[in-house]
Amino acid sequence: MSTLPPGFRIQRETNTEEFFINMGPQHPSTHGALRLALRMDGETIVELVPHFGYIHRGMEKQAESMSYLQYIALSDRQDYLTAIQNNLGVVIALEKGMNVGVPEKAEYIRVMLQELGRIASHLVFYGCFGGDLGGQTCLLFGFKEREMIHDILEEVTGSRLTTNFFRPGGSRYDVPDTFIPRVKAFLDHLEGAMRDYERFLSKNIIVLERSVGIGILSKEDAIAYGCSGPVLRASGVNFDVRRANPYSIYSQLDFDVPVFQNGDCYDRYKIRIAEIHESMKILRQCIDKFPKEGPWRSKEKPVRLPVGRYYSEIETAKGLYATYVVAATTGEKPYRIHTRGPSFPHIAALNKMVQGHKISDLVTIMATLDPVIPEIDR
Amino acid sequence: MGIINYAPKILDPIPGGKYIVNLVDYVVNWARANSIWPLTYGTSCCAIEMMSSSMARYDIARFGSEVFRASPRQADLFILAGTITRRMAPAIQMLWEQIPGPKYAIAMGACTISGGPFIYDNYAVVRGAQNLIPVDVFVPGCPPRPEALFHGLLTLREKILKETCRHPWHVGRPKDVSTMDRYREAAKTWAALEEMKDEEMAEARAKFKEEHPDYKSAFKPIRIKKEEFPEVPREPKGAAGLTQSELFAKLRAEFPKVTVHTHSEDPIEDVVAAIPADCPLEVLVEPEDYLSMVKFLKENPDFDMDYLIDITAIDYDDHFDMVTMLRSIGKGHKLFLSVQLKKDFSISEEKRPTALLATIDSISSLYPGAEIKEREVYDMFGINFKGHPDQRRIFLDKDFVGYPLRKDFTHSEIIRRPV
Amino acid sequence: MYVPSVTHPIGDFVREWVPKLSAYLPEQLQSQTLDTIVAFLVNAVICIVAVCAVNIGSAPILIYMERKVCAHVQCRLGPMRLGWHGTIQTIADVIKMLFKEVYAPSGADKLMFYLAPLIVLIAPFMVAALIPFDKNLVVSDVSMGIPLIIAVNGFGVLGILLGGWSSNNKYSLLGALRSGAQMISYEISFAMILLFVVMISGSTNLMTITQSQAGTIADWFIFKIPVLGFIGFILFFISSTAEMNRAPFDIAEAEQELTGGYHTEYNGTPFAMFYLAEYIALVTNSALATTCFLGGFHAPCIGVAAVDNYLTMVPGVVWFFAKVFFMIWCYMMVRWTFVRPRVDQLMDFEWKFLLPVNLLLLGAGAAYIVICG
Amino acid sequence: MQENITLVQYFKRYLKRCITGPWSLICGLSVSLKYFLSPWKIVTEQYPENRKTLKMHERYRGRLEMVEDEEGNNRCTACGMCERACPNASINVLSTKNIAGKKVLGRYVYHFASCTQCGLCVEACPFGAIVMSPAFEVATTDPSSLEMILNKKEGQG
Repeated sequence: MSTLPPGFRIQRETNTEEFFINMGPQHPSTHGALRLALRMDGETIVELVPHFGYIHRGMEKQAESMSYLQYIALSDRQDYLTAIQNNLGVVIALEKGMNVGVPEKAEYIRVMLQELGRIASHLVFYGCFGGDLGGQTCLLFGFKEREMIHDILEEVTGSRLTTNFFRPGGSRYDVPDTFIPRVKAFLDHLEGAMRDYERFLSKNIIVLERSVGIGILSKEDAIAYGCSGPVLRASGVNFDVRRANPYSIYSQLDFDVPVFQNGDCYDRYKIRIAEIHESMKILRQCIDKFPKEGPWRSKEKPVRLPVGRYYSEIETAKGLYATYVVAATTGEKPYRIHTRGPSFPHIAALNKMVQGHKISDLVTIMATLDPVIPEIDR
Repeated sequence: MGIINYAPKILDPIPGGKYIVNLVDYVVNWARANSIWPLTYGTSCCAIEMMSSSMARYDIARFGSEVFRASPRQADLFILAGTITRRMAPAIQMLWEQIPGPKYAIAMGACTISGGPFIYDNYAVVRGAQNLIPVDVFVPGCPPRPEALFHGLLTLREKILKETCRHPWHVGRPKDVSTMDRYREAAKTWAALEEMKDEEMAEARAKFKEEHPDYKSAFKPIRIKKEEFPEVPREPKGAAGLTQSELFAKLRAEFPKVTVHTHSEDPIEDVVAAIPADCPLEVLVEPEDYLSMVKFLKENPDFDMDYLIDITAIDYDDHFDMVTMLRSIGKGHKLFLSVQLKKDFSISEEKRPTALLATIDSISSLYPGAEIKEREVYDMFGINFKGHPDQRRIFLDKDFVGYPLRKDFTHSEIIRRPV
Repeated sequence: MYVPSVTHPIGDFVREWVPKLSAYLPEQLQSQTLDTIVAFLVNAVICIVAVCAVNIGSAPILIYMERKVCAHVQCRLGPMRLGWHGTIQTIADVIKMLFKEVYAPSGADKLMFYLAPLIVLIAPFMVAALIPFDKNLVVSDVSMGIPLIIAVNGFGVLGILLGGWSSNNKYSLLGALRSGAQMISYEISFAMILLFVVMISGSTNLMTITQSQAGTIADWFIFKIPVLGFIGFILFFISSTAEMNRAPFDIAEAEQELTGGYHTEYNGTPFAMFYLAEYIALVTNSALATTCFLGGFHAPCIGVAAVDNYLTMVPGVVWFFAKVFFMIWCYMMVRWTFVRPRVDQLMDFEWKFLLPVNLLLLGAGAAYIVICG
Repeated sequence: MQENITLVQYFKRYLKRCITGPWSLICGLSVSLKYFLSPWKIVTEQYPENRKTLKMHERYRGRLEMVEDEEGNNRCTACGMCERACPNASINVLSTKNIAGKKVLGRYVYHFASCTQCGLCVEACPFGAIVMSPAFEVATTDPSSLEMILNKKEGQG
């Protein structure tokens, strides 16, 4: 078998005729411009090779000629489902460099927007999971509630997706007075909606059949491949940056980190539903504790970083999002900025998960990994 | 060229025939304008707004366009949602060719109109979809709201209604705007105008100066008052596991050559102790020690570095600085290994941009997740990984020339940022 | 010479009027045989037109209905801008598709490629000819109705297989093969459950089946045999959904997996034909369910004379279509609620669940007839 | 996935699924039926019809515009802060000299085609001369119309 296309490694003797299928770069279930080369034996997948780079935009090269502030705007375009979380990841690294602190109110604004972003992303997951399994209605259900979050985000930040909101030392604006009542109303609405949605999908026998025991990622593999976020926690590893290395005010908030043990598609689904509930819990606490008075940002300073290397990591909806800033000269421009997106290792582990499964299972597994391709390719 | 395009030729000479042609025109255009089926295509942020527009809140179905077809052969409209990269460009052209006519294209968002945020200093992005396929409607925004997309759809509808079978739809041609630098062009035209104006005005200005020798402008721009905020001290948060000093001491016991990067004269222990608690310790490692040290860190129960966060590199004049970020899931501490790889300057100057300039051991046998990260570093910097099972380019085409994240990288398509 | 006659009021009318009109012809042309043949041909044309009109006419309505039903399940409005609440949206779609460019992919087997959608359309048309819409409104009242339906219904898969194979596309081929496997499996349950109906009605003629459900609502086969009838109805619902390749059993299309399955490479009019065939099959299968389980064109009488008198005043064809549309609505609700099983699970479901239950049902039905009937 | 289970276990699971399966399907159907039968839950906003009532949020970033008084005078001093703040050079502040020889704004060119609506220019402007307007109906068939000149008059000075 020396004629295998690049990337395929498994050597095996077969009696049947294997064939190759090319999924993507334009395919409804690859969640963007990802190409998956599949080696098939009938409908069973023998091996999978992901081909990245169809949306590689050279962000890191471009960042070298941008100022730090401009890079915050650019980071919106990485994980666009929760751009607000990317902003925070970059801003925390900059704060470490500038050595500025954040007042309490700003921290609450940050955490609340983070959790809203997480819910929005998980709702998209709910939709895509149902949609990829063939239930178009789930897709619309998920997006219906997400629109309400984007309404709130738009009122606060001025944009639905590309928020460009946080700044070193706080945020760009104060939140409007309507923010807290709106979030409260949204949470009350979401509670009822989630009950319906779980009833709709969680116990459904077809969903169970299609996801229980499918795409199992063992604990060891999950750690070895560097998976993070819900994918890692569904495999039984209790790791959440909000708990392990708490940033912002997460150490003062009371929330659980849901951990599931099986590491199959159904657990990855359940864990995200559980995380929506946890996020709602955090939001309710924040609403209670939200300081009405007080500064909403620290003293404005020009964003100039001294020479050094600054690293920040946060837990986005997808997992561990790390930013590594290298400043070689004191100034407004970075020498190099590197981003570690959570989806990249997940796709690397995909081959491990799909072997021996059907092509339909690949769609399920892809959906539960919930990758965002532009964040992988950057 | 459909059958109706012959209709005017046959029917127009017949008395009353042109009314039939008009009627056919009206019906067909009405149908085409009101039943626009888009292709399921999207690469990045705009795709999500395109999806939002088909969801309950905005509901593109009201226009009859909710029938998103996954196969280009059944679609009428190509909504170019999201950045177009050079690697994706052939796929887009192929998709466009597969759509049967009459077909239309909407360029959604800044990226597909002009390259958007990725115009300058970028080697990977096509500056505008017009370079690849003919675009009918442009919807600026980053990303445009669903309403803006609907406005684009209505604009397209008006455009379709203007077609007749006398002047039928035809495949347009792409327009090369890839090298268009709007900023410099505008500045250039203005400079020429300004020169002319200077000549014209020279006299008037001199006269004015004579008449008003101590002229002071009445215009006083008012600065916006910004709210004053107190300075807030930063408290390091998020430290866990072993402290930096402990990590360093333990590592030094095993590998005495380990240091940290510093310019100060203080003893190295003090430098380590001065690092804020939330900043990870970054140690300098000799390339020979690298593999054995990673192995030690992974297997030693004190360190227990079972999780690879990332591998990346930084390009300096004479060396690469490869950073391996490790953490312990159980304990919570992090340790960054920085390996300085001297560039191989024995390679001739011309060959250097395309040559692999440094070599290091691959750690993919220890961390399977390192495989793709090392491929990324290989792709971006041209660092060779010894023992890597599958060292191929990952983000760029296999025949891409050069390594983009090197500081001396040049590419014919790059336009330097003007400001 | 055997000239079949078509028995329905229009047929009688034509048979009555053709001789009268032929009297105006020159005498040497007049003959009784010619009259019969002409009457038959006129009748046949009327029948073909009627079947086509019902089928093709109902397809846009159904597509519109589907778009509205799914929109309302998903908390949105659906087509709104063309006509009142978007009523003529599908007409625009059809006209647009007719005037689209048509081409076959370069590697395709052109003849088969264009033949396939025609074959897919034939099956539901033929079934529609057998359905009794009212007491005397049936195009061909054949005595072997049920076996014919079973035979013809399986014909559609041929078109899908051909279409998928001739497209020269791996996704199409996978879709077609999945469809083939699925149809052949579910054909068995489908036939079994019709056999159950034949068993309780004692006839394979669809008119006789309908007439044996005359009376009150309790005489419909869904209620006539307690529990068993209802189980039979549900089983028929499941297997006919699979027969039609509709979601949740649309693994042959599976947009998220195969980008469109067997019709990935089709465009313009051929694609419109696949699209229409899907909806026409929906009508015929709903009509079959109505005929076999919901009492066909009989009014839902409840045994109270005062109410029943009003109910029976409504023509049977209205009742028939009311029931058909209820069935279609049920199919649509199911489609927009459930997710799609995997291909092997679908087979498992048929062979490990549906078929055994069907056999048990047949046995139980036989026992019921022996004991109670 | 091959599992090793006994026949009894297999049948137990089979029978359990026969009961829980249909019930879960009925649960799902009840939700979709509920939404189908409650038209007041429809959230659709009908865009072209609701143009009159559709209002963007105050902070919404649509398109860059210049603040002008009634006479059409702007506040721009052609300092170029916005130009430098823009991540992708979508703004040309083209200055000229007025009759007194002072540098004033000549033409404020805004390349809407490449603007990403990040709002950094508005943030950078010390005089509040530019704002993000809530305009969103901006689709066009002519790309050259996306290059806009924002000021009607030359700058004051």
